[in-house]
Amino acid sequence: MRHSSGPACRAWAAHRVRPLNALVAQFLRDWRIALRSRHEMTTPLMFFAVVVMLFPLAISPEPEQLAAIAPGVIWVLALLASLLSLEGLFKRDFSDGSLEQMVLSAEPLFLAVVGKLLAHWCAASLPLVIFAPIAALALSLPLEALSTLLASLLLGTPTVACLGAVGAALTVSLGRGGMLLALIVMPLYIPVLIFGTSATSFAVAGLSVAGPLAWLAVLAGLSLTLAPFAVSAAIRMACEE
Amino acid sequence: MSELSTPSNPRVLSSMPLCRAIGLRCERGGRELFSDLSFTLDRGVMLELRGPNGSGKSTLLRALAGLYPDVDGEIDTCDLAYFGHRGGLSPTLTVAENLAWFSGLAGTTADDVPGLLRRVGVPYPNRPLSELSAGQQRRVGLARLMMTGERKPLWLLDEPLTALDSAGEALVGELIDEHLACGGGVVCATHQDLPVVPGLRIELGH
Amino acid sequence: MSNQLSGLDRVFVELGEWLCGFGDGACMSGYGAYVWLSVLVTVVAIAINIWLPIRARRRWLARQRDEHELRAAQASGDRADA
Amino acid sequence: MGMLKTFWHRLGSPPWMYGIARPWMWGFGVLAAVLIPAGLIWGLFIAPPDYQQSDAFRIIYVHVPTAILAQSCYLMIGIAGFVHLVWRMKLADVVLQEALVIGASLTALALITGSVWGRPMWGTWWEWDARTTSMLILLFLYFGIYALREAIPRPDSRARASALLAVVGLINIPIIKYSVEWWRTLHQPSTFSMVEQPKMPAEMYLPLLVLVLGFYAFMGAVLLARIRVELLNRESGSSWAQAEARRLLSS
Repeated sequence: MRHSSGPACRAWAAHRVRPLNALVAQFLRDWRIALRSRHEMTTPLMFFAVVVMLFPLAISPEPEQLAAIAPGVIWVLALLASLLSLEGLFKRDFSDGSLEQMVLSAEPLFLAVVGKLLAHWCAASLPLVIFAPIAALALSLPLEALSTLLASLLLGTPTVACLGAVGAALTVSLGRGGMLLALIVMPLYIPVLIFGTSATSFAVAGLSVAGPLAWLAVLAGLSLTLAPFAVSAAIRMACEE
Repeated sequence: MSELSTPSNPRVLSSMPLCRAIGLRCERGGRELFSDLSFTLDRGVMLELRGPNGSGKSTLLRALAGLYPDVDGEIDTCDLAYFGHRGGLSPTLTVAENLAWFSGLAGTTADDVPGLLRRVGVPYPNRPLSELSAGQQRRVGLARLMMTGERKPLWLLDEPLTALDSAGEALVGELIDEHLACGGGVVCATHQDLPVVPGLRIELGH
Repeated sequence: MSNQLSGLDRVFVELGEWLCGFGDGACMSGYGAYVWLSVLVTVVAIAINIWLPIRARRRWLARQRDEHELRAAQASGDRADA
Repeated sequence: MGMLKTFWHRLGSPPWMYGIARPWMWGFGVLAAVLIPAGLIWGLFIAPPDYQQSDAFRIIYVHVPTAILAQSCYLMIGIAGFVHLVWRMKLADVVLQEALVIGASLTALALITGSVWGRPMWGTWWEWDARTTSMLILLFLYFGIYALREAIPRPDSRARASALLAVVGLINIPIIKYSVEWWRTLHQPSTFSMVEQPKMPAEMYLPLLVLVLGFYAFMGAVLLARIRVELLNRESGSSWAQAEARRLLSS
């Protein structure tokens, strides 16, 4: 079937207001929803805290051993926590029809998707980054490495949010997409995990952290520009039921 | 709402048709819903889709909206607003926030929201949507249609009269009349009779 | 190779020696077991990959045959009723 | 240019594809039946032993072709996904679905032969070497697409969703490979790794080339065979499939 928006109504679209209106409107909407359903922001944090506590009990309380695994543990848990928050990213909008309205918006879907991703990042990843120092202290990560850990988390989580959003959009129309989402998205997280953990362990070892952080920035740039297109395509597919 | 074209100053509009469908054919679950369906919707005309449940009315509407690709044939439409069973409003937000979001998506400004809400009979901009009744939520959906009417000349309405009282049905009639007067077009799938006389009528599923 | 041989390694070592009994082509200076195992696994995988489409094709044909007979039976049934 | 366009257009019609695939399938099949045994015999018996690993290195004649095939299969899946997303060609979805199974089996095979080769060389069944790790990740990418296809009931949304995931996966593969290799050089670089293979002399390299070509031909033949059966399955209601059924049943 060929479906196209014909030139019929160019006369109507004369008065565009502010092109970024869609992005800001979508961001504000999702940010308000995230604030209102606060449990969706705190659950990933609780999960993060509880599981961080398990490691000293499981492996050993000695600071040296904990410090060695601290970057890896924090980063792996940040990825797992992001999976929890991704589950509900599109599920609610899909069920109450908002996703359809996004697809049918006069403004390009790309803008709304970027707005939604930014809101998801602020609601899901920022609390993690704010909570990470406490987890780092709990795992006796050397203090000089803390700033690098935060930098790597800040640079890495946009990529995690964007790639996760692609997986979430692909599995939104499936009832129980949880495990499938993890299987689809985890292999794509590997580069972020590698560069994130090595940036922090470089800092622990006192080496220069410019390399891995630069790579994280490259990945963030790539995913922020490319992923919204994939997410838009996936959302259109989900709505075509 | 000044930019919105109101009945008092319908602007001169090109005569291009709003929606053209050629040779539409759809099969669902092995059963043929409709075949070789063609029509052209010009400005100021309402197309009414009639037919029993499961005759493909909603499927045709979703196909026109581009939300259902499994339809053979050619569809050419302009920007459109889809008013389906699922209201597309999020319950945790207030009415005003929902409308602000829609105006952002449609790229228009929504300055006179209280006036709009009074018009559709739900004058509580700051009340969360979850506290409103189903009929009131449908009315907020109608407010959404009115607000984006300027950018989206074609309205696709899927049984707009459900959950609406008699005053609501009259409201729907008024809105459709206004929209048609401003040079918009409406495709409406319905069971009850609409207070508006349809320019075109298609029977499905016989 | 590590001296304390685990169960699996002992199997490979003995297999290697047994293979060496068949001349150096099979012995591969002691590594015969590993080489021939991987070759065997590859050949089995190739065989499975070849066999799968053939089986799928046979199944499709069988289904067509059943449908064919069903239609023929119905046709003759209708003729009988008429 | 017209010829290419008609070829592209015809690719969309299953009966033409079903017909044209038959000679190519047999051609590739015969090619593989000649090249693979010849390459194996040449590699396993005639080629000189490696000075370092002696005869254990002969496993590369089986491991390297499957590893190369596994990756080029994913590349084909990514391209098929892209073609399906852009031109909505049903054939691309059939190619994607069938190449998925072949690719996953070849990746698993490469991992098995890789670990069997690791034992005599590194003394461990599994070594987190850059290539084995990225091969393992590739296997999970395959499983991801396979699981997504199994989870979506409707045929066309299943096709488009897995096509999109294939393209996204393909874009990420170079990044994943680079980051795994970077990660590998970060931790103690293994004394001997498959990557820095000393430049192989001709008589060792040629059988490998023959085997790689043989495996490509084998994959082509099996893929075309599977495509033909899948076309029959998907279009069994259509007239050409019924005609084919009658022809086969009568013979």
